[in-house]
Amino acid sequence: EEARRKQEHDAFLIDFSFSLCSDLIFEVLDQTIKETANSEIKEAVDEQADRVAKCTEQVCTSLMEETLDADIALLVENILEDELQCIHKYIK
Amino acid sequence: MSKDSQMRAAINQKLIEMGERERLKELLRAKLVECGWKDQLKAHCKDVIKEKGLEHVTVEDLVTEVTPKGRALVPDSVKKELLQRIRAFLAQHATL
Amino acid sequence: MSKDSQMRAAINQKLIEMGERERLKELLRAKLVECGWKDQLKAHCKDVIKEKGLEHVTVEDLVTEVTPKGRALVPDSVKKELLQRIRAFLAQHATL
Repeated sequence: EEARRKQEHDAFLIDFSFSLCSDLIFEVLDQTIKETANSEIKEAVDEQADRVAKCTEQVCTSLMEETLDADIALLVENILEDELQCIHKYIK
Repeated sequence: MSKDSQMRAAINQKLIEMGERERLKELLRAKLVECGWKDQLKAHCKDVIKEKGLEHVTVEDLVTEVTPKGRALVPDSVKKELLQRIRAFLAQHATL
Repeated sequence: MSKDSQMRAAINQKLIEMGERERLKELLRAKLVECGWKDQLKAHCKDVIKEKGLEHVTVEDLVTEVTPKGRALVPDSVKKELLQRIRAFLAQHATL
Protein backbone atom coordinates (compact mmCIF):
# COMPACT_ATOMS: atom_id res chain seq x y z
CA GLU A 1 0.00 0.00 0.00
CA GLU A 2 2.82 2.33 0.96
CA ALA A 3 4.70 1.55 -2.26
CA ARG A 4 1.56 2.28 -4.24
CA ARG A 5 1.04 5.56 -2.41
CA LYS A 6 4.64 6.56 -3.03
CA GLN A 7 4.30 5.73 -6.69
CA GLU A 8 1.15 7.82 -6.91
CA HIS A 9 2.81 10.71 -5.10
CA ASP A 10 5.84 10.59 -7.41
CA ALA A 11 3.58 10.58 -10.44
CA PHE A 12 1.70 13.51 -8.98
CA LEU A 13 4.94 15.46 -8.42
CA ILE A 14 6.08 14.81 -11.99
CA ASP A 15 2.76 15.98 -13.32
CA PHE A 16 2.76 18.98 -11.00
CA SER A 17 6.31 19.93 -12.02
CA PHE A 18 5.38 19.91 -15.69
CA SER A 19 2.28 21.96 -15.20
CA LEU A 20 4.02 24.47 -12.92
CA CYS A 21 6.86 24.76 -15.41
CA SER A 22 4.44 25.41 -18.23
CA ASP A 23 2.41 27.92 -16.12
CA LEU A 24 5.54 29.84 -15.21
CA ILE A 25 6.74 29.92 -18.80
CA PHE A 26 3.41 31.26 -20.06
CA GLU A 27 3.18 33.77 -17.25
CA VAL A 28 6.70 35.13 -17.74
CA LEU A 29 6.47 35.06 -21.52
CA ASP A 30 3.13 36.85 -21.65
CA GLN A 31 4.35 39.51 -19.27
CA THR A 32 7.68 39.97 -21.05
CA ILE A 33 6.06 40.06 -24.48
CA LYS A 34 3.62 42.71 -23.32
CA GLU A 35 6.39 44.80 -21.77
CA THR A 36 8.58 44.44 -24.85
CA ALA A 37 5.75 45.31 -27.24
CA ASN A 38 4.99 48.38 -25.13
CA SER A 39 8.56 49.57 -25.01
CA GLU A 40 9.19 48.88 -28.70
CA ILE A 41 6.12 50.87 -29.72
CA LYS A 42 7.12 53.68 -27.39
CA GLU A 43 10.64 53.65 -28.80
CA ALA A 44 9.30 53.75 -32.37
CA VAL A 45 6.93 56.62 -31.49
CA ASP A 46 9.76 58.58 -29.85
CA GLU A 47 12.05 57.90 -32.80
CA GLN A 48 9.38 59.08 -35.22
CA ALA A 49 8.76 62.24 -33.18
CA ASP A 50 12.50 62.98 -33.08
CA ARG A 51 12.74 62.46 -36.82
CA VAL A 52 9.77 64.75 -37.52
CA ALA A 53 11.28 67.43 -35.26
CA LYS A 54 14.72 67.17 -36.83
CA CYS A 55 13.45 67.10 -40.41
CA THR A 56 11.08 70.01 -39.76
CA GLU A 57 14.04 72.07 -38.57
CA GLN A 58 16.04 71.08 -41.64
CA VAL A 59 13.17 71.98 -43.96
CA CYS A 60 12.79 75.30 -42.14
CA THR A 61 16.51 76.04 -42.52
CA SER A 62 16.55 75.19 -46.21
CA LEU A 63 13.42 77.24 -46.85
CA MET A 64 15.02 80.17 -45.07
CA GLU A 65 18.32 79.82 -46.93
CA GLU A 66 16.52 79.55 -50.24
CA THR A 67 14.56 82.74 -49.54
CA LEU A 68 17.59 84.59 -48.20
CA ASP A 69 19.76 83.58 -51.14
CA ALA A 70 17.17 84.80 -53.63
CA ASP A 71 16.60 88.05 -51.72
CA ILE A 72 20.30 88.71 -51.22
CA ALA A 73 20.97 88.19 -54.94
CA LEU A 74 18.17 90.57 -55.84
CA LEU A 75 19.28 93.15 -53.31
CA VAL A 76 22.87 93.02 -54.52
CA GLU A 77 21.81 93.40 -58.15
CA ASN A 78 19.64 96.39 -57.33
CA ILE A 79 22.31 98.07 -55.24
CA LEU A 80 25.00 97.62 -57.89
CA GLU A 81 22.63 98.93 -60.52
CA ASP A 82 21.80 101.97 -58.40
CA GLU A 83 25.48 102.63 -57.78
CA LEU A 84 26.25 102.38 -61.48
CA GLN A 85 23.40 104.74 -62.32
CA CYS A 86 24.73 107.24 -59.79
CA ILE A 87 28.12 107.13 -61.41
CA HIS A 88 26.62 107.51 -64.88
CA LYS A 89 24.64 110.53 -63.69
CA TYR A 90 27.79 111.93 -62.10
CA ILE A 91 29.81 111.41 -65.29
CA LYS A 92 27.08 113.03 -67.37
CA MET B 1 -12.05 19.55 -4.00
CA SER B 2 -10.16 16.39 -4.97
CA LYS B 3 -7.07 15.31 -3.11
CA ASP B 4 -4.88 16.25 -6.09
CA SER B 5 -6.27 19.74 -6.30
CA GLN B 6 -5.85 20.16 -2.57
CA MET B 7 -2.22 19.13 -2.84
CA ARG B 8 -1.64 21.41 -5.80
CA ALA B 9 -3.14 24.33 -3.94
CA ALA B 10 -1.02 23.57 -0.87
CA ILE B 11 2.23 23.33 -2.83
CA ASN B 12 1.44 26.45 -4.81
CA GLN B 13 0.71 28.27 -1.57
CA LYS B 14 4.02 27.09 -0.13
CA LEU B 15 5.94 28.12 -3.28
CA ILE B 16 4.53 31.60 -2.98
CA GLU B 17 5.12 31.84 0.78
CA MET B 18 8.73 30.74 0.45
CA GLY B 19 9.34 33.16 -2.41
CA GLU B 20 10.29 30.26 -4.68
CA ARG B 21 7.70 31.10 -7.31
CA GLU B 22 9.19 34.59 -7.77
CA ARG B 23 12.71 33.18 -7.78
CA LEU B 24 11.75 30.71 -10.51
CA LYS B 25 10.27 33.51 -12.57
CA GLU B 26 13.39 35.59 -12.08
CA LEU B 27 15.55 32.65 -13.13
CA LEU B 28 13.46 32.22 -16.26
CA ARG B 29 13.65 35.92 -17.10
CA ALA B 30 17.43 35.88 -16.68
CA LYS B 31 17.76 32.79 -18.86
CA LEU B 32 15.61 34.35 -21.58
CA VAL B 33 17.90 37.34 -21.68
CA GLU B 34 21.02 35.20 -21.53
CA CYS B 35 20.03 32.93 -24.41
CA GLY B 36 19.17 35.86 -26.68
CA TRP B 37 15.43 35.23 -26.65
CA LYS B 38 14.67 38.79 -25.54
CA ASP B 39 16.82 40.29 -28.28
CA GLN B 40 15.11 38.08 -30.85
CA LEU B 41 11.73 39.18 -29.54
CA LYS B 42 12.73 42.86 -29.74
CA ALA B 43 13.96 42.36 -33.30
CA HIS B 44 10.71 40.63 -34.23
CA CYS B 45 8.69 43.50 -32.72
CA LYS B 46 10.73 46.00 -34.74
CA ASP B 47 10.14 43.98 -37.93
CA VAL B 48 6.39 43.89 -37.36
CA ILE B 49 6.25 47.64 -36.65
CA LYS B 50 8.29 48.34 -39.77
CA GLU B 51 6.22 46.03 -41.92
CA LYS B 52 2.81 47.25 -40.78
CA GLY B 53 3.74 50.89 -40.22
CA LEU B 54 3.77 52.49 -36.79
CA GLU B 55 0.44 54.22 -37.34
CA HIS B 56 -1.27 50.88 -37.97
CA VAL B 57 -0.02 48.99 -34.92
CA THR B 58 -1.34 49.05 -31.37
CA VAL B 59 0.35 47.36 -28.42
CA GLU B 60 -2.40 44.71 -28.49
CA ASP B 61 -1.85 44.01 -32.20
CA LEU B 62 1.85 43.65 -31.63
CA VAL B 63 1.38 41.31 -28.68
CA THR B 64 -0.98 39.13 -30.73
CA GLU B 65 1.41 39.12 -33.64
CA VAL B 66 4.61 38.25 -31.80
CA THR B 67 3.30 35.87 -29.12
CA PRO B 68 3.32 32.66 -31.22
CA LYS B 69 6.88 33.25 -32.35
CA GLY B 70 7.90 34.37 -28.86
CA ARG B 71 6.63 31.11 -27.40
CA ALA B 72 8.21 29.00 -30.11
CA LEU B 73 11.55 30.68 -29.68
CA VAL B 74 12.08 29.58 -26.05
CA PRO B 75 14.96 27.09 -26.17
CA ASP B 76 14.31 23.59 -24.82
CA SER B 77 17.39 23.93 -22.64
CA VAL B 78 15.73 26.80 -20.75
CA LYS B 79 12.53 24.83 -20.26
CA LYS B 80 14.53 21.83 -19.06
CA GLU B 81 16.52 23.88 -16.62
CA LEU B 82 13.38 25.37 -15.13
CA LEU B 83 11.79 21.95 -14.81
CA GLN B 84 14.95 20.66 -13.19
CA ARG B 85 14.91 23.45 -10.66
CA ILE B 86 11.25 22.81 -9.83
CA ARG B 87 11.91 19.11 -9.30
CA ALA B 88 14.92 19.80 -7.14
CA PHE B 89 12.90 22.16 -4.99
CA LEU B 90 10.09 19.65 -4.59
CA ALA B 91 12.56 16.90 -3.76
CA GLN B 92 14.25 19.08 -1.17
CA HIS B 93 10.95 19.86 0.45
CA ALA B 94 9.65 16.33 0.40
CA THR B 95 7.10 17.07 3.07
CA LEU B 96 5.15 19.26 0.70
CA MET C 1 16.59 57.17 -49.95
CA SER C 2 17.18 57.43 -46.20
CA LYS C 3 14.31 57.74 -43.75
CA ASP C 4 15.33 61.33 -43.09
CA SER C 5 15.31 62.37 -46.72
CA GLN C 6 11.97 60.62 -47.21
CA MET C 7 10.59 62.57 -44.29
CA ARG C 8 11.98 65.88 -45.57
CA ALA C 9 10.54 65.18 -49.01
CA ALA C 10 7.15 64.39 -47.46
CA ILE C 11 7.16 67.63 -45.44
CA ASN C 12 8.16 69.71 -48.46
CA GLN C 13 5.56 68.00 -50.59
CA LYS C 14 2.83 68.85 -48.11
CA LEU C 15 3.99 72.45 -47.82
CA ILE C 16 4.06 72.87 -51.58
CA GLU C 17 0.74 71.10 -52.22
CA MET C 18 -1.13 73.39 -49.88
CA GLY C 19 0.66 76.55 -51.02
CA GLU C 20 2.12 76.93 -47.54
CA ARG C 21 5.73 77.03 -48.75
CA GLU C 22 5.10 80.23 -50.70
CA ARG C 23 3.14 81.75 -47.82
CA LEU C 24 6.04 80.97 -45.46
CA LYS C 25 8.50 82.66 -47.79
CA GLU C 26 6.27 85.71 -47.93
CA LEU C 27 5.96 85.74 -44.16
CA LEU C 28 9.74 85.52 -43.85
CA ARG C 29 10.23 88.38 -46.29
CA ALA C 30 7.76 90.55 -44.42
CA LYS C 31 9.48 89.76 -41.11
CA LEU C 32 12.88 90.59 -42.57
CA VAL C 33 11.71 93.99 -43.69
CA GLU C 34 9.94 94.58 -40.39
CA CYS C 35 13.01 93.78 -38.28
CA GLY C 36 15.34 95.97 -40.35
CA TRP C 37 17.29 93.07 -41.87
CA LYS C 38 17.01 94.46 -45.37
CA ASP C 39 18.28 97.90 -44.33
CA GLN C 40 21.21 96.39 -42.42
CA LEU C 41 22.18 94.24 -45.36
CA LYS C 42 21.89 97.16 -47.78
CA ALA C 43 24.23 99.17 -45.57
CA HIS C 44 26.65 96.25 -45.45
CA CYS C 45 26.62 95.94 -49.25
CA LYS C 46 27.40 99.63 -49.58
CA ASP C 47 30.28 99.28 -47.11
CA VAL C 48 31.76 96.43 -49.12
CA ILE C 49 31.41 98.36 -52.39
CA LYS C 50 33.03 101.39 -50.80
CA GLU C 51 35.85 99.31 -49.37
CA LYS C 52 36.64 97.35 -52.55
CA GLY C 53 35.71 100.01 -55.10
CA LEU C 54 32.75 99.64 -57.47
CA GLU C 55 35.00 98.77 -60.41
CA HIS C 56 36.33 95.74 -58.54
CA VAL C 57 33.00 94.25 -57.51
CA THR C 58 30.79 91.87 -59.50
CA VAL C 59 27.32 90.68 -58.51
CA GLU C 60 28.74 87.22 -57.72
CA ASP C 61 31.53 88.63 -55.56
CA LEU C 62 29.17 90.78 -53.59
CA VAL C 63 26.67 87.98 -53.12
CA THR C 64 29.46 85.68 -51.86
CA GLU C 65 30.74 88.42 -49.60
CA VAL C 66 27.47 89.42 -47.95
CA THR C 67 25.64 86.08 -47.77
CA PRO C 68 27.21 84.85 -44.50
CA LYS C 69 26.37 88.12 -42.79
CA GLY C 70 22.92 88.14 -44.38
CA ARG C 71 22.21 84.73 -42.87
CA ALA C 72 23.69 85.64 -39.52
CA LEU C 73 21.65 88.81 -39.30
CA VAL C 74 18.32 86.99 -39.31
CA PRO C 75 17.01 87.38 -35.75
CA ASP C 76 16.40 84.19 -33.77
CA SER C 77 12.84 85.32 -33.12
CA VAL C 78 12.16 85.25 -36.87
CA LYS C 79 13.69 81.79 -37.23
CA LYS C 80 11.66 80.54 -34.28
CA GLU C 81 8.45 82.00 -35.64
CA LEU C 82 8.99 80.33 -38.99
CA LEU C 83 9.72 76.98 -37.37
CA GLN C 84 6.71 77.35 -35.13
CA ARG C 85 4.52 78.07 -38.11
CA ILE C 86 5.78 74.98 -39.97
CA ARG C 87 5.21 72.81 -36.90
CA ALA C 88 1.70 74.14 -36.47
CA PHE C 89 0.96 73.53 -40.14
CA LEU C 90 2.23 69.95 -39.96
CA ALA C 91 0.31 69.28 -36.77
CA GLN C 92 -2.85 70.45 -38.49
CA HIS C 93 -2.39 68.84 -41.88
CA ALA C 94 0.20 66.14 -42.15
CA THR C 95 0.02 62.49 -41.26
CA LEU C 96 3.76 61.96 -41.17
